[in-house]
Amino acid sequence: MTLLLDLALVAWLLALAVHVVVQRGERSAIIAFLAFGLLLGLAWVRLAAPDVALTEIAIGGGGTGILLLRAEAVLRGRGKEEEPMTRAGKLAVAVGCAAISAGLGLAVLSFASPAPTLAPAAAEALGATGLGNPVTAVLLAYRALDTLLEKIVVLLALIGVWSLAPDGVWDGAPEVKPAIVPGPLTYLARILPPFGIVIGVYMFWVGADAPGGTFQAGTVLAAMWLLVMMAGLKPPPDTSRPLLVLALTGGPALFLAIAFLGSIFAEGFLAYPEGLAKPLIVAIEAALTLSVAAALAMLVAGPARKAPAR
Amino acid sequence: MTASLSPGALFGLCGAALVGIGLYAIVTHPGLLRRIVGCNILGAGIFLVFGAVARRGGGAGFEADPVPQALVITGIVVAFSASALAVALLKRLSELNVGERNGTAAPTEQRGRL
Amino acid sequence: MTPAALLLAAALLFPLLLAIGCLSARFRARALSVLVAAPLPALAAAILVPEGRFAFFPQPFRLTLVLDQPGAILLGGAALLWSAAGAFAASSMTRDPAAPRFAVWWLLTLAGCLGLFLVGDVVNFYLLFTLASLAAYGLIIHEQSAAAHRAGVIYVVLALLAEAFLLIALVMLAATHPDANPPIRSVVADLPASPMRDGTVALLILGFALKMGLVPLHVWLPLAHPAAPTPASAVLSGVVVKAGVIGLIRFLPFEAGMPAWGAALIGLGIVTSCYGVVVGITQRRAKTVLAYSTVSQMGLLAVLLGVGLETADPDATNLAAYYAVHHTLVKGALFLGIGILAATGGRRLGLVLLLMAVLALSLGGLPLTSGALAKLATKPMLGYGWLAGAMTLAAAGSTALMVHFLLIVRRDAAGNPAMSPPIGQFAPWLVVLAASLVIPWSLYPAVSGETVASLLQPEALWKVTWPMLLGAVVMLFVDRLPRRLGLIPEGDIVVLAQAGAPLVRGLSNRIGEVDVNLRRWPVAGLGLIALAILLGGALMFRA
Amino acid sequence: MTPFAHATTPGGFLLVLAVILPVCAVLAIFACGPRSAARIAMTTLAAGLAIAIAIAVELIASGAALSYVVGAWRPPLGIALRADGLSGAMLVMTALVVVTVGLFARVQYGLHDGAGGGRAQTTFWLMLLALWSALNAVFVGEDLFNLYVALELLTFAAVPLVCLDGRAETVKAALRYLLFALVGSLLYLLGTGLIYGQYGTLDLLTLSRLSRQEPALSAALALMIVGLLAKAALFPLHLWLPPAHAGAPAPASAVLSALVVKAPVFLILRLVLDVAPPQAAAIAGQLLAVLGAASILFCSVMALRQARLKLMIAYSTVAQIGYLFIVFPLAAGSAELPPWGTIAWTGGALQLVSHALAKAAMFLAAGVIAEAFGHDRIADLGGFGRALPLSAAAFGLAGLSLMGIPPSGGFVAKCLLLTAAVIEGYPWLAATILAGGLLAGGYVFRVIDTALAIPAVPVAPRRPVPRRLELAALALAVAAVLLGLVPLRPFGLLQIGRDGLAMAGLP
Repeated sequence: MTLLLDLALVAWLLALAVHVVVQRGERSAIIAFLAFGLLLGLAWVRLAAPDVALTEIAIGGGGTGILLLRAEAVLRGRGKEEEPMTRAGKLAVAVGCAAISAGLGLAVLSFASPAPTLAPAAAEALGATGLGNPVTAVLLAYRALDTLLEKIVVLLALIGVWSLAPDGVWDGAPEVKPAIVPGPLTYLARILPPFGIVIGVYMFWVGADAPGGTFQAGTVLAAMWLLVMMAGLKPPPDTSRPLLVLALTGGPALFLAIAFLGSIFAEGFLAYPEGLAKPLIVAIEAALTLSVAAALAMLVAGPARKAPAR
Repeated sequence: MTASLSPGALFGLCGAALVGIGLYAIVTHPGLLRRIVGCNILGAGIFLVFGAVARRGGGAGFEADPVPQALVITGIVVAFSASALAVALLKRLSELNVGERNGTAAPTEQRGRL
Repeated sequence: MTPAALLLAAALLFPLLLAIGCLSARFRARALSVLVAAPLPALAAAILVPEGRFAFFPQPFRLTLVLDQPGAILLGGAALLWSAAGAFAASSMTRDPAAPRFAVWWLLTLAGCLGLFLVGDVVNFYLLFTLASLAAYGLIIHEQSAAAHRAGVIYVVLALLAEAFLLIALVMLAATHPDANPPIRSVVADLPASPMRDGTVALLILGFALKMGLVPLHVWLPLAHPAAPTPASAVLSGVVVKAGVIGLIRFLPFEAGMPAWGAALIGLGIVTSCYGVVVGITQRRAKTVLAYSTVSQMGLLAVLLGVGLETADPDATNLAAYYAVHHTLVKGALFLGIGILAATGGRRLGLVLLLMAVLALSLGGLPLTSGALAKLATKPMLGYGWLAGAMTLAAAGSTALMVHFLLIVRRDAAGNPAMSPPIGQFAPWLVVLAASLVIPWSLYPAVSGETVASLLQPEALWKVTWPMLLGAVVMLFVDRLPRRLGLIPEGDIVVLAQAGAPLVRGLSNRIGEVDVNLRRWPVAGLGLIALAILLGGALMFRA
Repeated sequence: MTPFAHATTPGGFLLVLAVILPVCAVLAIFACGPRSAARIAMTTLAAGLAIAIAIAVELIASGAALSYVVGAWRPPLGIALRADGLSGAMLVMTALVVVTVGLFARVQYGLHDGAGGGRAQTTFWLMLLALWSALNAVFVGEDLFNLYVALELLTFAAVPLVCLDGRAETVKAALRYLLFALVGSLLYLLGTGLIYGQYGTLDLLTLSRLSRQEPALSAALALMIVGLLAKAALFPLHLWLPPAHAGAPAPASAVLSALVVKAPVFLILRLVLDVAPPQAAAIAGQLLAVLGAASILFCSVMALRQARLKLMIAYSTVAQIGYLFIVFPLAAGSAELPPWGTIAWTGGALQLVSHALAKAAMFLAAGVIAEAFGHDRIADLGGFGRALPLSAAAFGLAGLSLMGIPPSGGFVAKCLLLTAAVIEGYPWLAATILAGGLLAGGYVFRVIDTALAIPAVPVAPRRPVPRRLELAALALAVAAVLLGLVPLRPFGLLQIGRDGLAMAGLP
């Protein structure tokens, strides 16, 4: 029975993906992609990965969806298309892609059995961190270097986006509000944020022991902030505004500081002192949640469009 | 048959198919925005392969191996950042092109130094 | 370190140090005046250091210097010409604002050229060969005319080609040797047993023939030598081409012999010596005629070396060096003489023309001059068969070419107002001229193993005289041929090569189109996919 | 034999510093605002150079690889950093280039923006430092996924550099670069997933003992290598490189061309030599060598065809990258001689380093030329050597190394590769190396001939260029040449951290 359900899910996913690719209109393709993202979340639940499911729905589906929809609105009618491909070329690419998929499928089916896993090692080490959620332990303890560098990646993407602003206004504010704000949007922007903030804080708080964590919480907070800005209730900040800069750099900075302290008071860089692991990790997560929220929102908002208010 | 079609293998195969579909979109679609969408489909397929690996590796009281899950979370964030940068570049490009077509450079655009 | 080793090192390093000194602007401004001194340590080494001495400089230089007989002969002659030409340049180029730059190129070329005669290890041979080749480019383009740039470009293309041939040949030579930088002697000794023997020798001959200017790789000489300033022409034609000669002397296995390759070299040499004469006779400009004469003479040298290789006769290298030093001094003096003639008029003109005639005819073998000595010394080696006949004909051809040359310079100088050349140019010329007459006499016994007295016998004199007479008579007839002058353009077959230019351009355009296509997004994407499949297949289906 | 598992060695913390210090500087600049950007960057450059040198000294002194286990979580659960001799050489090379480029940029921005703080300048400093961190992370990474993050960091730092000047064509080039690089990283990531599924570890050292000929590994390696090829812009995947590298400002082009494309090549080298099973690596190596040879010949001709100096240099980069790929069959090694004991291995490493120095010097010299004359059309630069003698000299010296003319690092590299080709019996590779050298000679001499020409109307600089600006390029070019004077020294360094034979069997 579950197998049938899974098969249906897979079929639906593939159909949606094909639809996204062959659909002529940009807008409907992107909406189909949004649906695809939500469905993918379901697939992750089926794969017993609720943390990933939340992240996928929040960032992979939601965040990317908003980003693409906003872009489509701007580009509509003037997006320059490159030359299309010939039929024979498309056929060749299709054959090649099919071959890659087939090879990949073969590889997936040929995985070593019994499956190699780090689950026992992760479980064993979990005690030292005091955390209940093994995924959080991987992200912030065992493989914390990845997470640290990935925060820098997000920050760099933001700097890169900002660098696309025209010269005179680059430390000014982006423009988020559409020309005409639909009434329901304003209404939502007044009602939702309090709930959103509570949900975000909750997600962050349980993240240490249950599914949830910085990214998911950060995305929810970012969504609330974006909603407020889009409805025009609060203007987007200047990119050089100290509070924004503090929010953006605070998380990684705290992470780095604790990492360096680890090399003095614990076993090394990015190691936590015995017994203090959980509080330190929660502190880092708190700061990172804010940073992620600010960074994601600003990434969606785009480069500055208005001269800074001085 | 049922053994090989455990949820792990099934979604792994689905991921493999999505990789092909995404790649096809990236290579053949003339629209730049759709190529970015294609990258996201490709990414989704790759993450599903990771998910399949994680599901297979369940044990020690966990239904799935936490390490690949964490990798996927990191990967999703990186992919989102990449999409954001690509979209920003695309918007800027179209803005500059429109500016050129209208005979005026985009506002306060700096004349390029080499 | 012994004094001999020090002197050998100084011969190589002194000009390099002077070149480095040119980094200082103050020194550079006066660099022209040190040119005369730069080759003096080399000259001293050639005279004072006994043969067979060597010096070895360990890590990190790994430089070996050796002085053997051919090396010493060539080094001495070359150093003398460099010094005299340097003095000539110091006098003739004082007003040239670009003279400091010229001096830098000069010093670098000089260091490379002289070092080549001394160096005994493979890597440093290549290094100095490259230095001499590339730095000479600066001498060729010095006048900055369109012709000079064209000559420079063709020269560089061919020089790089020679470098490439040489590099792969040296790598093939040294590849199996346990030392990363083996001595030349030991790799050459291993060569006959090498599995890559024929390929290596072919590449060596190609590379050095290009430098010497053997047909059909000679095209750079008649373009480059006339384009350069006079003192530079003198050393280019006198010394730089000898880099190829010393290369063949050093790298071909004369001890073991290689009959087939020897025969090939002989054939190449004969063709070259005839070709140089025939094309040279159609030329209008004196410097170009001299350049073609160099081509022809290098052909004769190739014949000598070919005979040595064919008969496994190591002494051939000494004789070849002897012949080469004669050519170095005479050709150098002739080029400098063109500069002297241009500045001479009136009463003195006759004297200068007479001296030029002696020099020119020396190339054809004028009795009692170095040319006659060189021909007599090499005669026994050639035997009495068809080869000797061919060489005799070549001597006749040389004479004809030189008569043509003399007619041109006499005509060119005829209208000169009465004036005399500056002493700073005249004296160096006289020194080279005198050296060309004296040095071969002093070396003759050591090289040929015969006494000087044997040279004065009537039989010996006749041996060299009759080909000259033949040549002169031929020239009398040729001179009357209509439309002879200018029949063949300077650089002859390079014109043919230029006819292939549209083809090359077409190919290049085609590559450009392919690139545009490959850089289209879908094509590159398809390439990516295809590569992934190929690579996956390669990795998967091979146990 | 190296130990099976990683353990932190003395001096291992230096590796963390090499990766993290530039990141700290990025945060500091971000927090302190644009005005202090240049100052913070200069301080970091000095410190980073010291760290790189310290790592090299520690490597040579101890004769063993440096390792650091991050957070004391041992692989496979945790992440380790490790620097062997090759990594050490890369770190020092990167530091040299980055510091020189930084000094160049400081002078150049000083000419235009005065106190600084502009968009382009601030972004440049941030990206330069991030790029440095990413490169160091790639060179010392031991974990495949950590390397993925490092590669992404590298891409995200490199792309904005391409379009710093904000013109439509450079934005287009940046977008194209980003998308293609993104596909490349995703394919790499996919391979990482397959490897984890097969072996349950991402640690390179562990993998080098585990890997066997298996379908999952083959597919993974194929995907990872192709993904990296896309990022390294090997022919025929070079579509993005010429416009991107030619459009960026000179200091940015210098780091992009000299360093950024080397990171994926370095990883391919590690994958093929460390992870791939030897027999499989042989065939794949042949394929890579064919591509490398095609790259050398094709893109050298393209470089000859270019009318603009920077485009010419960019195409030359694609051609020179090709040399690094013909190393694979030549360095295949044998039972007695491991790959890193072959001369081809040393030749390849030397080519990597000397090309980086020479190419950075060329781009900086081109930057000076563009700064002085306002354009970089080769045909209209006749006689520029008179106005900018130091830049012409820098270009010429760097060109010598590219052509493989002695004495230079490029010469020693090409000579070693040529020797390997002769010994191993690859005449077509030997011919390619020679032809590539000739074509390089063609495009370098075209510029030198222009520099030495005396045209009827001499070119005059738009504005005077300070000597310090020219010296940066010259210093790098001289370094590339000096590399050729110590050809036998790097052998030893490159063996550090590699088990087995050190100097044995080397000619």
